[in-house]
Amino acid sequence: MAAHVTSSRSCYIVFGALLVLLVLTVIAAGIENHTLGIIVALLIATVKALLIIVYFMNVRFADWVTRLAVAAGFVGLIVLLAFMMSDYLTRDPVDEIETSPVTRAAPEAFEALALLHPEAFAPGISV
Amino acid sequence: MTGHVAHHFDDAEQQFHAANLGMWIFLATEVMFFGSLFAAYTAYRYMFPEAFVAGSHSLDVVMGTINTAVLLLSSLFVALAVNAAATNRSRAAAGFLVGAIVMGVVFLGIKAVEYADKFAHNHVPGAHFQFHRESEGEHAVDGEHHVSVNESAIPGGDFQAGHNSPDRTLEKRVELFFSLYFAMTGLHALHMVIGVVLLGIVAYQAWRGAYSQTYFTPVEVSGLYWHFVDIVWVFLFPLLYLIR
Amino acid sequence: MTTELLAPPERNYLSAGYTARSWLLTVDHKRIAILYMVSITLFFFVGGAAAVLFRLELMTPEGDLVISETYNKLFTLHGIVMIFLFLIPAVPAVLGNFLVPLMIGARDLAFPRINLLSWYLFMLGGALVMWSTFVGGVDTGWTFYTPYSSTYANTNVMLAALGAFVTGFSSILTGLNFIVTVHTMRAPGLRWFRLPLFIWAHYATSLIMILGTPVVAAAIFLVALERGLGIGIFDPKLGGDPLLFQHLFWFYSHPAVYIMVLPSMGVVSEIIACFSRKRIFGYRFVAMSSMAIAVIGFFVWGHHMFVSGQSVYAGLVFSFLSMLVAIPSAIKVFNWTATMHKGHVWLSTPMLYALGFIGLFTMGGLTGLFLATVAVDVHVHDTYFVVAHFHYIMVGGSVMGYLGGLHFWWPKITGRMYPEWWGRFSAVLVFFGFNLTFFPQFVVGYLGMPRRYHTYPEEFQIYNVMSTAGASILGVAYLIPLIYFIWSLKYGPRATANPWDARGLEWEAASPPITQNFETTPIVTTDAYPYAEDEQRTEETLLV
Amino acid sequence: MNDGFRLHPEQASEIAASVDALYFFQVGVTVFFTVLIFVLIWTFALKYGRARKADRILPPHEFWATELIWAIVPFAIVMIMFGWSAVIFVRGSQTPPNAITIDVIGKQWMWRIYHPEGKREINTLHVPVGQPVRLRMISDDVIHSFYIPAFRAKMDVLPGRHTFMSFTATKPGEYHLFCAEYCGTQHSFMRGRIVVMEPGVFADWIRGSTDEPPEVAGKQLFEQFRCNNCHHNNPGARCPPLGGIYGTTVALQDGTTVTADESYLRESILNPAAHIVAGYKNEMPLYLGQLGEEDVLQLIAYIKTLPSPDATPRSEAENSKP
Repeated sequence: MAAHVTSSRSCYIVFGALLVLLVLTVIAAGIENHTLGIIVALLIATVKALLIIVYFMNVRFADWVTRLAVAAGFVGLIVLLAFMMSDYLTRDPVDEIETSPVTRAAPEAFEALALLHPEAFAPGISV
Repeated sequence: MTGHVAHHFDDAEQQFHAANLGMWIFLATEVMFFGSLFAAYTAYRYMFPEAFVAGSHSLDVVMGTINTAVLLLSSLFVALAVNAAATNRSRAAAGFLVGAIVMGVVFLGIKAVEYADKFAHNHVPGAHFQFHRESEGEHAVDGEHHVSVNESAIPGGDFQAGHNSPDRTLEKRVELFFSLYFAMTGLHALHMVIGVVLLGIVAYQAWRGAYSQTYFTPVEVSGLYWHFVDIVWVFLFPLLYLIR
Repeated sequence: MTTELLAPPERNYLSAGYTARSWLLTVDHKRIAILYMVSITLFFFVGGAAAVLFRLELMTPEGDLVISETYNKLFTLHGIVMIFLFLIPAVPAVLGNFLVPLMIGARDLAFPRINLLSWYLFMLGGALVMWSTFVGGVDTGWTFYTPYSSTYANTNVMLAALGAFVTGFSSILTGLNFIVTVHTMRAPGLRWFRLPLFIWAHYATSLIMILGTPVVAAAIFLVALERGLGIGIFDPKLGGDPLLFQHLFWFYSHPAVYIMVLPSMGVVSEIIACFSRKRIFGYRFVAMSSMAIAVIGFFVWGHHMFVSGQSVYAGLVFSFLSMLVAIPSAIKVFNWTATMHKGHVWLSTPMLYALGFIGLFTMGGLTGLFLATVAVDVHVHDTYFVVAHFHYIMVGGSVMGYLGGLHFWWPKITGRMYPEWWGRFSAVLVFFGFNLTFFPQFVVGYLGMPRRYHTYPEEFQIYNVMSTAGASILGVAYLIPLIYFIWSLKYGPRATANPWDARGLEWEAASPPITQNFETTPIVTTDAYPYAEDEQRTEETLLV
Repeated sequence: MNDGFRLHPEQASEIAASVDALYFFQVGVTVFFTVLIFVLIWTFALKYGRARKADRILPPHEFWATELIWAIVPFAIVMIMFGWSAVIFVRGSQTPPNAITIDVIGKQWMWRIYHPEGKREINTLHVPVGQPVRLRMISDDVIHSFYIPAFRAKMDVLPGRHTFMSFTATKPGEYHLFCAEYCGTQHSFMRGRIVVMEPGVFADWIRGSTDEPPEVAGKQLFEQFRCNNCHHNNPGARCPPLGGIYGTTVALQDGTTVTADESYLRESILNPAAHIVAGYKNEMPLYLGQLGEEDVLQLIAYIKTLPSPDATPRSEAENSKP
């Protein structure tokens, strides 16, 4: 049987690259920007994962069926994430919590809500 | 080495292919399993970014970084073990596998230290959960700024000023962050434990010289599993420890 | 080990051992299929008994037979048992397990021991569900919606959820086994587009099993964490979103409907081809429509959440995508119907079930469009309309397919023929009992009767009485095959290797097959379904 | 509401008719295709029965054109359905600018409703005809679903987050209100009614100054708040019977007595703990903030009308004296 495995030398090189990327991602965490920070962190993580998959896991020697199986899980995950977030990203902005009669009338019903949206319950509202 | 070919396979190549493909498909299910937790993470991080930053700041980045390096090193050992087994060096493969196992145990040890720290700081979700704003840091005196629920102080159901203060809200949402933290890292740690056992069995077989150029399927397949667990951590680390 | 090809072999897989050990430790896919068959039959009648009980309760608008708590536990039991312990394993784990290796000319599935493990996991899950019932029952509904399941329900949610979790892994292992087997173990010459449609359907099903099941497993895992350890992922008191659970739950549980119905579609394709004595019309389209259903199935889960508080935009997206499932479904139905055109149609028992499947699936599929139609769904969501719809798919579809397949391959599985007259009688009875049970539910659903209601306003009573009457007919109709199948094991006439003169590698093996399925690995030289009319044009499948 | 065999519930909101129109279009499509398939199957089964002679000149195994038609025709039909429904759905999910907002709280297993004018109801929602209404809904515990079949309207009610539902009633009458999302043991009892009123009648009702005497509204309140669960005249009542109590002298736990006049009754409704009747425990919930003065007046008016029980087995019931 023709055994195709990554050579030791390649393994060491890949490991070195992974360590460099690890240092990079820790440094990049200094970026004080939500969106950019996430993108950079995820990009670096993806590159690391790809290095592991392609070299350590010998996918570069694999046939198309195996490659399809490798991709399947990630494609499935993207579907889950994308369509689930299509809901979260397009929901109406968090409720307007007005000081409606209810708020005055049945405060205990709103305890959980008040914990979540304290801004709506300015001090001074009481029965 | 046809002795390794099970009755229903035609030849060793078919068997190797089946085992390899089977493991990859299993890993696809694992991607979806962990992926569900990542999906939960994505939704909540989108909803409560400030709580995730606050929660993340209380995690120890140094420990996390060391653990990532430890895990990457273990992956290197496993890759070298596969290489050794495939090149007729079964004993060497056993050595590399033991190295990977040791790294795995070190990872779990560091994780345990981190968990203990979380317990000590009441950062474990549940009845005793407490969290202080990061500005107060780890040095905040318990109870000083923490707003506790004082049930007796709410007769008639009206709100106490602090009961629903922004701090209290943040605390609740950080509890959510820590719920995810424990669910994700706990599940990951469970996979590590399984992986250590798996590698242990394979290492024992390797030491007995069971593997060679023509038959190293168990090394390859359990290696795939170990690398996958590593990949999960590669994503967990920045998403949990490095939120700014 | 040499045996006559067509006579019942002396040493077949059934006679390979009679001890309990020879069954419980077997790695033979055929024996594991039998283990599954016995187990799911038990579970089917447990779930059915629960259904009969609450249908009797619903005869009257008041809650007079059982109290609300019991009623809720009954429909939960019915749902969990029928879905996780019957419908999902029914066709794949019984017929699929038995036939996939036979149909592709393999000696076994790729991982025989994992196959046995999956049965043990299934039984463990089933035992947990039964345990949860015996210690008091669960009342969350099979959907386990949070925060009711995680915080408020004070029943045995953990046990039942664990049961569902474990059976999920059993299902994953079955799917994994099928995919690897189909990829690596096809007989020489058996190219992808020569595979029977049964295999295509199981391949598509396996895809859903391996990519969908882990998600619901994770969702249930998180509910268990929340319930057991106070790790509140979905807890609204922490700001958690109960809809997140629904997203994860339906990501699996909508495609799960296709896990239940796709294998039955595979069965129907085999039966229609055999009893029309024609190749399935549009073979490649039917094969690809199975794959399309499996893939599109992952994009439509949000139609279970149109009124849940999901965003309007997401509602529209999911509505649009849900509509697309209609297309592969329509292609299948039209192609099956067209297959009968200019065939030699024989209305045998399996064929009656298959035709019943087409009719009921057509209705179930078309009423599914009402639910994909967001404006109408707002009204009928969580009403009996939905109950009727999914029973048309799951009972009218899956169970009809399962029973049809069981009759079709019964001679292959047991080496005995079932009584044909009783078979046809029960097939017709099932069809009428089914329609009487579930058709009135469409009407009462549109009138606004919510599902999972223990008591209901008086004006809905007439429909519920009809439904209960139908359910009792259906119950009897399901008992008849149980009786004559058992009877046939001893008294049924012996079956030849190919009693239907059908095509396909499984009919080349003996009835019942020998343990390693084939004396020699078959070599395939023709496309699937080379029936009579085609014989002039194509060579017959050869046994070399 | 109960007028025999019908195919759809009453159409009592602006979108009801359009939903029904789409529904009947779909019913038509369903009937057409189901009949088509049944007819084809039986035609083929009979015409090409295996023993029958028939023209069986071989058709092709597949035929691209037919497959294409089988894909395109269903696609076109479902796209009509989608477009049609999207229009109705988007229209239904928009709130008209002149809508009044009514708060709804779902709770195992009741609906509490709060009108902006301060009026409160339980399990009943009064709305004026022709007036766009927006419900702002939240749950106290688990997920519920506010469902009015006659309006073709339904929306889940979530804990921790508001959901909204808008409708315009078009036809006066009483309609079902259901909880459609399974919410626990008594899910099927979480029902109520929607009362659609002419605007004038509604205005009177909401002001509470209806022509009807206050005890009528009081009776309704008494039942809504389930007062008679405890305050009944049967033996073993958890709370003092109220029949004929007005004007009598009541013995209290602390040994004093008090005359049951309006102010005593009012105080005992709003803050029951203030005076505990001898022989009873303080079990009644606080209604301060739950009931307005108007409600209290109506309740007292109703209590005044309650007949005195013929015989009171309870020794501590001093009020048996005339």
